[in-house]
Amino acid sequence: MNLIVERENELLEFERRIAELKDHSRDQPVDLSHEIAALEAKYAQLLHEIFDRLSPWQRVHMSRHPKRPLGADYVAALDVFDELHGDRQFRDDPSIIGGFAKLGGRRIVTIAQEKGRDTKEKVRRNFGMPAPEGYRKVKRLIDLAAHLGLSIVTFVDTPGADPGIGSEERAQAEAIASCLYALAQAPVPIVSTIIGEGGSGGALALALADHVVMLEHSTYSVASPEGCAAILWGDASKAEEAAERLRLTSDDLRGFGIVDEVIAEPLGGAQRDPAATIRRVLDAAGRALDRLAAIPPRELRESRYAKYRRIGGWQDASRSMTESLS
Amino acid sequence: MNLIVERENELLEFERRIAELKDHSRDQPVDLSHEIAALEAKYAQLLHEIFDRLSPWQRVHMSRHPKRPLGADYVAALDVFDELHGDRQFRDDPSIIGGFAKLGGRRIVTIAQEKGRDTKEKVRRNFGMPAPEGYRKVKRLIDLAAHLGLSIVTFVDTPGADPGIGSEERAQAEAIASCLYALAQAPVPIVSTIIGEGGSGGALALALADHVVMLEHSTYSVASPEGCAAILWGDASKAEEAAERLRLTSDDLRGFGIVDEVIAEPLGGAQRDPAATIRRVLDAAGRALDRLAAIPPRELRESRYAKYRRIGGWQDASRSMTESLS
Amino acid sequence: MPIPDWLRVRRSKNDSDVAHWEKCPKCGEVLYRKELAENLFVCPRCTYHFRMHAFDRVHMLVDGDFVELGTEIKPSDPLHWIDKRSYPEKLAGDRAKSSLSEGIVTGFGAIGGIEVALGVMDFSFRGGTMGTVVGERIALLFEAARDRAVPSVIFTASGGARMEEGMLALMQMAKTTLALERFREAGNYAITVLTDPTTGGVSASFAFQADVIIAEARAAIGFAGRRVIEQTIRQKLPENFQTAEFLLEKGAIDMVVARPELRDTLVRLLDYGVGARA
Amino acid sequence: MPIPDWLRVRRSKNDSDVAHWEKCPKCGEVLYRKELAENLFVCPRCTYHFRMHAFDRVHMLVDGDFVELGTEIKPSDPLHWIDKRSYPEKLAGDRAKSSLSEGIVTGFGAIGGIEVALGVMDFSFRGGTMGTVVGERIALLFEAARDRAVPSVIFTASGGARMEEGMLALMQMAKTTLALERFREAGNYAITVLTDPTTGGVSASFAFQADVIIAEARAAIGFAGRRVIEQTIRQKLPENFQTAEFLLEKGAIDMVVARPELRDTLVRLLDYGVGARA
Ligand SMILES: [Zn+2]
Ligand SMILES: [Zn+2]
Repeated sequence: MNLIVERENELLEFERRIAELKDHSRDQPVDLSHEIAALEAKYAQLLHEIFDRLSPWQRVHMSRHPKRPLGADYVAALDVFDELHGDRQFRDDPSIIGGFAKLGGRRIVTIAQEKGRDTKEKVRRNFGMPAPEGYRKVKRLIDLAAHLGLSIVTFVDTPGADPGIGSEERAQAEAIASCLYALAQAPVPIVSTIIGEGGSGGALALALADHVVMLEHSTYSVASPEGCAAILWGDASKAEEAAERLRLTSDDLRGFGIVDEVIAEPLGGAQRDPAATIRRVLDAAGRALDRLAAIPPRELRESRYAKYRRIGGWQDASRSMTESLS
Repeated sequence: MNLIVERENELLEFERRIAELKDHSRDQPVDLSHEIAALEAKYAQLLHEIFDRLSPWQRVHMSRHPKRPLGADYVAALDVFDELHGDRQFRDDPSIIGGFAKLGGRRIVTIAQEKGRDTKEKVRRNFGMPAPEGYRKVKRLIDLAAHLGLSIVTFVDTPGADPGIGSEERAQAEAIASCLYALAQAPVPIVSTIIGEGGSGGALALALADHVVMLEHSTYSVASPEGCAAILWGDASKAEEAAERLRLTSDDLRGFGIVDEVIAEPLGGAQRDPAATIRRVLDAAGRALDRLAAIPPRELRESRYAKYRRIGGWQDASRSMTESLS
Repeated sequence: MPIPDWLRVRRSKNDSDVAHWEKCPKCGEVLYRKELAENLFVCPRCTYHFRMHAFDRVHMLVDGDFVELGTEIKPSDPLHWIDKRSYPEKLAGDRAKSSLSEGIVTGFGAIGGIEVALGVMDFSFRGGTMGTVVGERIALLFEAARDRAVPSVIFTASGGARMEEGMLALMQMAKTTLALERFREAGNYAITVLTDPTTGGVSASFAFQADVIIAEARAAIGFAGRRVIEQTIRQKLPENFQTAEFLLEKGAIDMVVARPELRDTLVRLLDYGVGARA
Repeated sequence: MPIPDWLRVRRSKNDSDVAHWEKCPKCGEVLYRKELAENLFVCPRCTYHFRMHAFDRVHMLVDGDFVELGTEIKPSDPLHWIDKRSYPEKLAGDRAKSSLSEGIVTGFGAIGGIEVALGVMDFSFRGGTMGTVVGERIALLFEAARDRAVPSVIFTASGGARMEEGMLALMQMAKTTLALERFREAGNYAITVLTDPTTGGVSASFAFQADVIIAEARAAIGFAGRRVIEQTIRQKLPENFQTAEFLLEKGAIDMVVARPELRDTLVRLLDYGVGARA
């Protein structure tokens, strides 16, 4: 059960009681305004209690919240979208949605991972876990953007790349690597937004970018807390502790210089006001594109290179100091 | 039954009788030298009768002769060969053999179509009909040669691209087109040799080249005579006539400027002296590489473009003349 | 400028010499040709897409004038071909019935205000097969488009290479691909629209190397012809095999578009390339 | 020049502090370590390929001196990681047992007379996982190789990204791919040798974008780990799944090479790149 949904149920209970009292006070002369005010105060307090300071583990659940806006919701909010399908070779992978679009009047190529909302869609979208043909569609769209000189905006939300037999047979590793290589090569601005789960290499394949935007309660991790716990603690129930250790929250990653910009979410999470959240993310992407569009391609690739070149956490004995993490 | 093999059986009959007489004359005092000489004369006469002037239809059979040297035989005759496998994505297609090699001391990338000799090999090699993954291996090797600045030498021998369901599902058309595109792009010398059957687009995918060498009795055709007859005559038995019409012989194609050099075969066909035939083809390829290596990449691509640009057979009303065919 | 050829052609085609009625091969509905034309040759009852005349396509697509290119390139008979009929006879017959000089119409015009190099193949001329004229016209189109830095839009409809021109026809696969490569290398934008049917040497050359590949609804698209495959595997193929919808699922094409939406879709797609060579 | 580190290391490793006997995990044969080393750590009885120490690899490959690079880059503990043990403890432990400063050895040397930038990962150090030190050393190697215009040869052996360094480790996939791209863009030649095991963030970044990819016989290679897949699909996987031989059949790699032929194969492959930047 999703931890956030659990807490939301407590809130729903309050909301129900407040509504009752209000009806009641309408039907009868008794003045319940005090009780109502009191309840509303407690409600507000609880709201802050729950959401003001979310633990990493809670954020993991928030990033997986069943009502959290998904990739398709962001794509739908773009000014225009013309979907392009397929890897030209094997199959069109529904876990990747991509194509031409416009954002703030600017022509772009957009690529999103989509988990699917209801069960039927989840299955069709493979829960947002792309197969090699999905990543090959991504690579093709990156190359198309590069050829037409269009900026690239991606929306990242995946538990990870598909780990099935077929995906291994069709060289999943090569497919992901080919996306990273294409992003390294593309002489156009690249903006990536981490909108939900940033699941390891399967997420990074869409996130090697000039500007990385991350939603406050999204997560971006080298491994799922469950997987990490199973491997390093030999005990999947240690997932919560793993989540603490992995430094997978937006503030951690901003600190490391891995994320360039963090977008605040409404109190309670993106699902409490999807439209506003999506708008804020798109605006941030648009601002980044405005800035990046002014940079000549050569310099753009130079600074992209330098940015990732810097990211580290090693000691350089020759300089007898520890590389700063931001 | 292969028409050439049929005629070869007549010759074998003579060879047998001549051998008999020779044994006989060894055992006994009787002088059979006259009879032997007579037979040998008739044999030589028949040999010329059969092979001096082969009809297009006979050449079609010659190009499919069961003992004709195959792609692998040519590759094996190169100074060195280091096979590289796979399309990096789906499957290694055994109907395509490719890799690094050396020819006359020159480092090259070579790509050959291989039909397979015995039944088991034929099945494994899919009778030399590449699937999309085969053509994607070809494209990958072309790109590799382009990256390392290595010349490309191909050996063409296929009834055509594989027409199976799976091949259509995996976009056979796109795969072949991607080879043509890669060959159009490659800034390195490309030499193609038509060593057996040049089966339509499935052959051309390895034969867009700066210099095209063709063995005397190889064929290179827009469609198989059988297929052409079935479609245009509505009668597959008209294959022989179709073979006449299609102009698929080495001299026809040399005349059209589609083939740049024709290599003579031993009287009776390549299978009568495979080693010498292979040597001649490789020497021709080597000579072509020597010449092409001296041309700067830009000019090389220009002349490749100009060469194919010229090939035609239309009337240009504005110039009120018919484009010459050679 | 003078009345473009195709307008003249359309006039004659609207004359009484053309059948006034057509029967829908799918639902059997009998349709008045004029209304069918106004409906973009889509059956109003079952949405069956009739194959279209190249000039009807041009008419349906371009805003105003269409400046035709390559009309001076005309077929000859390089192989002196004859099967049941001679090649020249076939050409004459197709010219008469299609009022086209060859299997493709190429030229320049604007679509939704964006100038494009437009090529439209016509299946009614030698089954849209690509011979030396089709190849030459396509090469000329890409070269002119490159000089003018405008995107290309080519509608394909083809049974493949034209056998009556033998290997000279096959070589057009190489020629058109070389021209496309040079066109794209200069930073230009190529769009292919696959229409019913597109197979063989056309699908396996320039058509499938475009930046964006769209297909008309229910168009048959592939490399090998359906009959060839059935003979090879000795079994019937599924109904949807090699349809545009099938290819979309298999990831081979970018989108499937019904004819009524085709022009608007093209206008939108072309717009994304406006900055391409800026 | 001074004795290279790795020689010093080898001396100490041949001392009595190292076990003299090893048991073949495949056929059970008990082997004298010295002979095993002379046999390139291949079981003489069943040809099982033992995992090799990075410096043994270097020793087996380079003609003469090996000039190590990036030794000044040492691990820190950016996440202050602790699970059952602290990250610094794990590092100390691995340093002791492997006599390596980190999971990869990088430097320059000649193989068959051809100078190469050589990188060798070692599974005995944190399971060959790629952390910031491994990523930094690989990036430095590609950059130095680019400056000197020599080909790169990287032996991979890795469980993927190093979890104890969190996202900083994952970012090394991006960093190493960017460095490889810049290296290749300058016209250089990259070779990857996949050894047992290579999975996750290493196979899915620089390793699978090399010009030539070879694998050691029977090496396990893939993206997802075998256990993860079995848990996902809830069934046992075939024996050969994710083996080098399996990948060869699936077209993912260029060739599979048995260790005794590995050096000669590399020399031949490297020779084809000699003209690359000429
Ligand atoms: Zn109808
Ligand atoms: Zn053993």
